[in-house]
Amino acid sequence: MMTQATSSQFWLTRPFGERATQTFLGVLFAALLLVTVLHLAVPQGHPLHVNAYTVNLFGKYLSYALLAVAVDLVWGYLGILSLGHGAFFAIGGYAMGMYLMRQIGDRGTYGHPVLPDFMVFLNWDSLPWYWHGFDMAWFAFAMVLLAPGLLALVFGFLAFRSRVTGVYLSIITQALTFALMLAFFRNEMGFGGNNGLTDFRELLGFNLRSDATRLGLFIATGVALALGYILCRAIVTSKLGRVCVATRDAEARTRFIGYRVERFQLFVFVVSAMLAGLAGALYVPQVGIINPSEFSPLFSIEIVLWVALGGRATLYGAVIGAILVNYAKTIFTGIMPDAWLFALGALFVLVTVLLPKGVAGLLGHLKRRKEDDHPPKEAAA
Amino acid sequence: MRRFLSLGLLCLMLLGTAVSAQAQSSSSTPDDQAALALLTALDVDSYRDKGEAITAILQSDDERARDWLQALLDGRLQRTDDGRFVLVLDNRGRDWPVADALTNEPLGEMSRRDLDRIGINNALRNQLRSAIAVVDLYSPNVERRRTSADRLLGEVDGELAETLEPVIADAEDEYVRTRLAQAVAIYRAEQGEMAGVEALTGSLHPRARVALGRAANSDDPVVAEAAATALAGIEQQLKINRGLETLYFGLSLGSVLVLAAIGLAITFGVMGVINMAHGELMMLGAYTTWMMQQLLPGQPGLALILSIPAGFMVAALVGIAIERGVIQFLKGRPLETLLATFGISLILQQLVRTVISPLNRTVVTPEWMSGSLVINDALSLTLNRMFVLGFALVVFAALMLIMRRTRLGLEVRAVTQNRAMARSMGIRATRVDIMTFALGSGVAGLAGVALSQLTNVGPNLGQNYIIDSFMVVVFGGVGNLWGTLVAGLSLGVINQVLEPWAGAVLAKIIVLVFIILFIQKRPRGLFPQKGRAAEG
Amino acid sequence: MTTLQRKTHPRTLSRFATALVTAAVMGASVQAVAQDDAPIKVGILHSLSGTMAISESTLKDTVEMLIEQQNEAGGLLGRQLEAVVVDPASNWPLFAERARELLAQEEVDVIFGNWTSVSRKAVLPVVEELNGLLFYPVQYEGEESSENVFYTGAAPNQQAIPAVEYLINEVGIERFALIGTDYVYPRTTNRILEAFLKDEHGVAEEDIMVNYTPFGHSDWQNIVSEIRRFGEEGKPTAVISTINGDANVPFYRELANQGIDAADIPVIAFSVGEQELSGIDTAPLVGHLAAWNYFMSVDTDANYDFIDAWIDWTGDEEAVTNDPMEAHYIGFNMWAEAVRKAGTTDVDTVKDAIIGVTVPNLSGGYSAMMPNHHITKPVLIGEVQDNGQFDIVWQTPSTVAGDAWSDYLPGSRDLISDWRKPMECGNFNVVNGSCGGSTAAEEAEAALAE
Amino acid sequence: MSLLQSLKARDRVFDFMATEASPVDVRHGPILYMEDVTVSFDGFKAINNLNLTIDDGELRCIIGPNGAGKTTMMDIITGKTRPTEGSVWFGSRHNLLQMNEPEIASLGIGRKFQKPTVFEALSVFDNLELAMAADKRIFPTLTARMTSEISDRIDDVLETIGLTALRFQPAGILSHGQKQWLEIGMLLMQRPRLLLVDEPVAGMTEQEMERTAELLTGLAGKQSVVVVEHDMGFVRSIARKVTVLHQGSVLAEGSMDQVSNDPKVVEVYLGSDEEESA
Repeated sequence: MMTQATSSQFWLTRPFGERATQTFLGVLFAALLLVTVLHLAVPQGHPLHVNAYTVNLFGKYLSYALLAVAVDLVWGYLGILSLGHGAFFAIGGYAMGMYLMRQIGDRGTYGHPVLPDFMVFLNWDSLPWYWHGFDMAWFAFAMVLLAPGLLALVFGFLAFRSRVTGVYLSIITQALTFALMLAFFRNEMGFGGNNGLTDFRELLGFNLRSDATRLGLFIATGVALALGYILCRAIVTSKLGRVCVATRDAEARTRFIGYRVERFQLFVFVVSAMLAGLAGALYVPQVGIINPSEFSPLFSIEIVLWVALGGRATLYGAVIGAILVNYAKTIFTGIMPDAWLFALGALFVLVTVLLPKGVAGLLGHLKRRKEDDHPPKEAAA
Repeated sequence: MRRFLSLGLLCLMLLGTAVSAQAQSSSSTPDDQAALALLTALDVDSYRDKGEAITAILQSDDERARDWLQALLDGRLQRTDDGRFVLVLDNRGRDWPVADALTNEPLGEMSRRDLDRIGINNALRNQLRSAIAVVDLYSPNVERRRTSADRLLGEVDGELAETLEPVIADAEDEYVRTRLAQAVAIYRAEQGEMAGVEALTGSLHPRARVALGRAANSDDPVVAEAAATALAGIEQQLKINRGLETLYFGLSLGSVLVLAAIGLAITFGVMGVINMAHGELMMLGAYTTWMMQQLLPGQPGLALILSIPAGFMVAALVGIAIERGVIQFLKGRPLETLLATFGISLILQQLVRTVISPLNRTVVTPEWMSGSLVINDALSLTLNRMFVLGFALVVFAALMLIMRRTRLGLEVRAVTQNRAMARSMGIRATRVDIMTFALGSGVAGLAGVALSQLTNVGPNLGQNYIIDSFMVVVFGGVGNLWGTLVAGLSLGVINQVLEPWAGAVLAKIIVLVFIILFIQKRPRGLFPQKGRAAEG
Repeated sequence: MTTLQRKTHPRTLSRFATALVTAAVMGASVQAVAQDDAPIKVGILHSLSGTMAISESTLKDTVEMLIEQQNEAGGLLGRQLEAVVVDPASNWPLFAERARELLAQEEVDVIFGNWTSVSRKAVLPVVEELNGLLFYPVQYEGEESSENVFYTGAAPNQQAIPAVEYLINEVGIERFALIGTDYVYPRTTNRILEAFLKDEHGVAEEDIMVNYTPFGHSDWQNIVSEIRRFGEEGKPTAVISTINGDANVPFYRELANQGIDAADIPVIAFSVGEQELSGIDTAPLVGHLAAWNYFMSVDTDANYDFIDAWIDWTGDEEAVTNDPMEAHYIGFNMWAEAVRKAGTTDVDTVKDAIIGVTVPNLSGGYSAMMPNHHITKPVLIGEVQDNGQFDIVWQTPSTVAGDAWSDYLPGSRDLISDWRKPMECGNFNVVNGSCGGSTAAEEAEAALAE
Repeated sequence: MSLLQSLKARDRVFDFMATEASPVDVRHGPILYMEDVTVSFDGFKAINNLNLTIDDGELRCIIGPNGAGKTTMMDIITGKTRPTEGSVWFGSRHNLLQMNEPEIASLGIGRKFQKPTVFEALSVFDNLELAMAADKRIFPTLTARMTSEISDRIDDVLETIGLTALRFQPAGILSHGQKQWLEIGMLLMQRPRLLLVDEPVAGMTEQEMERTAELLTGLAGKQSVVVVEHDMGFVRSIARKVTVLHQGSVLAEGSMDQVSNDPKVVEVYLGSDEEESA
């Protein structure tokens, strides 16, 4: 992945110069186009017609893919195995969910102009302070990025400053998301407790219960994925990206040549958290509910599996992995529910033991393309 | 309810002696017609009438009375369609073995469709208990007399007080005497009599407190005064007891954490292997206990004791399988190990779900482990948790011994400090790895055996403990068994101290956040390993 | 997208390739437009994996059993019934997704499903958007009435309120500890009960204790000892438990070990049924109570037939039946009856036809579908026996009609629900006479104004 | 052998090493000043009130048996380890004990590790680019562009360390000796005022050693160099002043001949030789 020498282009436009990125964007947009055409142009009942349900499904996969890219950025290039990225995803989702709740207005079951239903029947008389402002789209969307970013900033600052790395970091990220899950389950928190936020109606005035909106969200997610991908590519191909790799492989050495390692870690960690938040925000309106189970450690660690399966430190691998696993999940839980957990568990074992470089690694082998980068021989951070 | 009781008692007292007399010389068989009538009187809808009927049975001098009342209490006294009354001997399955209530001769099996139970509610249950207690007051069996005496605390009223005086006088058993005296004193205190108040001073029994509370509002200022001071003293006592109780709760929760974490402290702390399947190894231990109880029906205690070695072995073997099958291929790649073992945990869970059942399994608590050790009327320590606490300490001590005193422990420490060097000194590192991992896993199994006495034995058992146990190990300082012990116990206590005012959820969150922050401050935990070895 | 997926699809999954094409690409289109002889499709939306599988998988079996019985009896409208089973895997967003799959893709005529409130809330918008029929079999917190959902489980006034009435009138309880898991059902139920106890029975503030714990809470020492002290104040005390699933075993264990006995402080539970008990050593529980609309120990032939059928279906002598199963039994028969009445499975027609339909329940009476899409049921109080069964100690003289909107919550006091024409409204406000919204709106506006 | 030629034509080759104006104040006295430094791990004193001063532009060799505290001393200077007591000054202005690794590094102290550590996943070229003295804050790094003079500089160093052919190979595939050179190259890119070189010639061929010697001596004068080395031959070939460490403190100091005749040193070394052979 590492370019031979940093080209003299502007850092953000750099990725467009790479073949890998070009192919990725090509495939992605082709897929978006294909689905859109099959959905709109092909008449109902024709065997090739893609119905709204499927479009919605793919939209969900794409938001997962974006989440996977975010995780790959920190794990693949920074060597930080975060078992808490589900938290950032969920927080982004909640920010969006709060906006959507406010959009319901007085159409809730109790017809209350301000308070969401769950607050009414738990007898809250006024909106908690942190719910204010979420009726404004710009504010809510800002929060989608800022809230996870802020959490990552505080948590990361403490963690990296005191040089908590490797397994320790993984464990406390897990504890972080676990604690947040417990917290959001509490009804006092004012986020709807276990029921979370549901019954969404409109997003920016578009009716969430119409197929057109679903298609729109699907495309929007695709575009977001593309942008996120480009941003990550731009980062990892920049000199900063190489500092990250340097940190991953020899943290102390990187310090001795004068880099404030903890700051670089923090920067990338925050960017990744924001991307995760964005993914969550796109996920929520498509599935129509956000609740604390998104914080569950199981989910966070599953994300890591997507990345591992797709191929660490190759962003497109993360995308492939996310789509593969979730697709398999849809099939399995549909056809043989009991087998699913076996399959998932087996995947964890097989991928880590037999396929450390993931699918992307395989593809690389098959193509026998000699690349300049060698994914870390010891993936241990 | 009181009313029924005293009514019955009054008469009963008169012939109480008679009953016991008969008990000695069980001669004349009373008229079965009368007995049948007594029972038929029970078979009515109104619980009030049932109450009367029970009183009637009490008043009858029938020696089968107690059996009937007991059966009624247990819901085993039932009526057949053809109007006979039977005692159900075992009420499981579709057909139940029964015996005739009057003659006690077995009548074989009957379909539950043909049986109508004589229902009781909690009010009647209370009445029955008191009634039986009164009968037992004259039982030759001391235990029965004592329980009946306990039962009578707060149940006493005017007539009963009178009738009890002589009983107290010639009760040969010390405990019975004091208890009955208290019972009467409670009544007197409630009546606002000085004698009662004085007798109750310093007694921690809740009924006594209530009685004193009433006395404190009595019109007689002297009595009120005395009662108030007595209460104040008692409250003081209660505070202390409450503090002790909380401490005990904390330690027992802590002991669970220690048990869950100590295995990790070995595999993670000493070997540096992240075993996310640790919780599932605990689960296996718990299921082993269940298995054993299935194999030895009717002997839960024996089964439990046997499942200690069994649980250890099962978990250890699975642990070895995991080490050989997966972990050895991931040496020096802790994060991959973490992921792989997590996969294993998923597989184990689902395995249990499909092979055994997704439902929780029933693990019986043996007699000698259920109930609690009564320190005083205000403080009693639950036995099962006390056993777990003791067990945790024993396991810990054993591990310390193994690590400090045995060849294995020495080799383990050697290998962990410098693998190559240890090898060159002829230590078979792979063997040591296997042994260590087996040991850690086995301990997880033991934890499972203990947990089966406290919580659900189900497929999710492991998940509920894995994060906590990692927290304990990290908090205590990796590679340090003492650290794990201290961390576990202190976290347990902190949690229990917080819980009353923060609530269970918040307490847990606070503890988690506290640990997270603590790790930021001291990345190496409470008892860090120092030196260059730790730098790497 | 699909082509790309098929290319990268692992070999092991290839046998599902066809399934995939159907599932992913063709969607509804491949399903032939239902002819008269085509089977009637019954969707079953219960978790078969994950944490909820414990409770929900038996409900799936129940519906399958009912369908088979119906088919043996000649089906409906001369057409056979076909079960379409999907697994939402205890994952709430997945519930919505699966519901969409059932309605948009499989085009089922009716859905029986859901257990937790959150899963129902997740499914609700989908069912309403695609105009499906959902029968929800579990007791719940109420405060909801959807045009497309039929609530065959108990509303709070069909379980909680009568239970408390029983405690007060029959047992003479004066102090109440409301202990629950921290989610919507206990929160709402306890709020209703608090209001009810204070307003209707003048119970004082200090005689009510409320406590919430997280899911799967396992360390009950503190809370139980709190309860013990709460009960030592001289007044008869009871615990009203809305503790959910797994947390119950350690709770009852701790009760027993701390020597709290049903006769001293009875616990009445709203979420502990025969199935939950099958995982507990019931000896120490004897005498504790539960309030349901059905118990396996109900002494009627209809019930014994149902139990025998169930035992034969599962092939497990120990198999137990419970309240949600009866709810499905009632719901299924109501739906079948309505279809017969309407002569079609068309959703809108069935929706209208089913209101007023009356079918026998298993406790010897009849249940009717009310205009608010809730049903009438008797309320039973049972005492736990040492054989894991309940002994019915009390029951309401007549059936109780489910109440969508509680009379004891300020927000919903003024709301009623009636899906008959002309009202056709789930939350009609009797005060301002408009559909949708309560006076809580104005109250809040006032609150904000301050 | 392009290097040897280049070494002959000094004026051209080594101009890229000309040190930039640095904040370090050496007007009065030494560039590095360690006083009464002590470090103890769990009671064991790895460094035992060590006193050491390095003059500006000096080339100093430090020898001593295993466990003498050589590496620990470097850890202290570079901020990896904090001494239990004592003071360490860089020039007369900077108290190193109050700085962390990156600050110390950017102040102009470069270090080459005993076990060569290069960034194996990165190409040789990238390794050098990262090491290069530049603005190492986040955003400058993110937006950094490759300019001709930068690549020229890197090319020069590549030539000096003889890795031009392998410039785009990942450092992971280099031989041990090559890694040693790459690391030296990274030091050169850093343009430090003070180089700490830990066993530079371990695993090197005679020729390579020779080149290293040339390079280090060539550096001395412009930059101060501290070399820790076991290989006595090599030390002799470059040493002007030698310090012998033993059990964490200075045993002897002086010219190679002085120290090698010092009885204490001999005694220590004979002892330690046996240990090493064991």
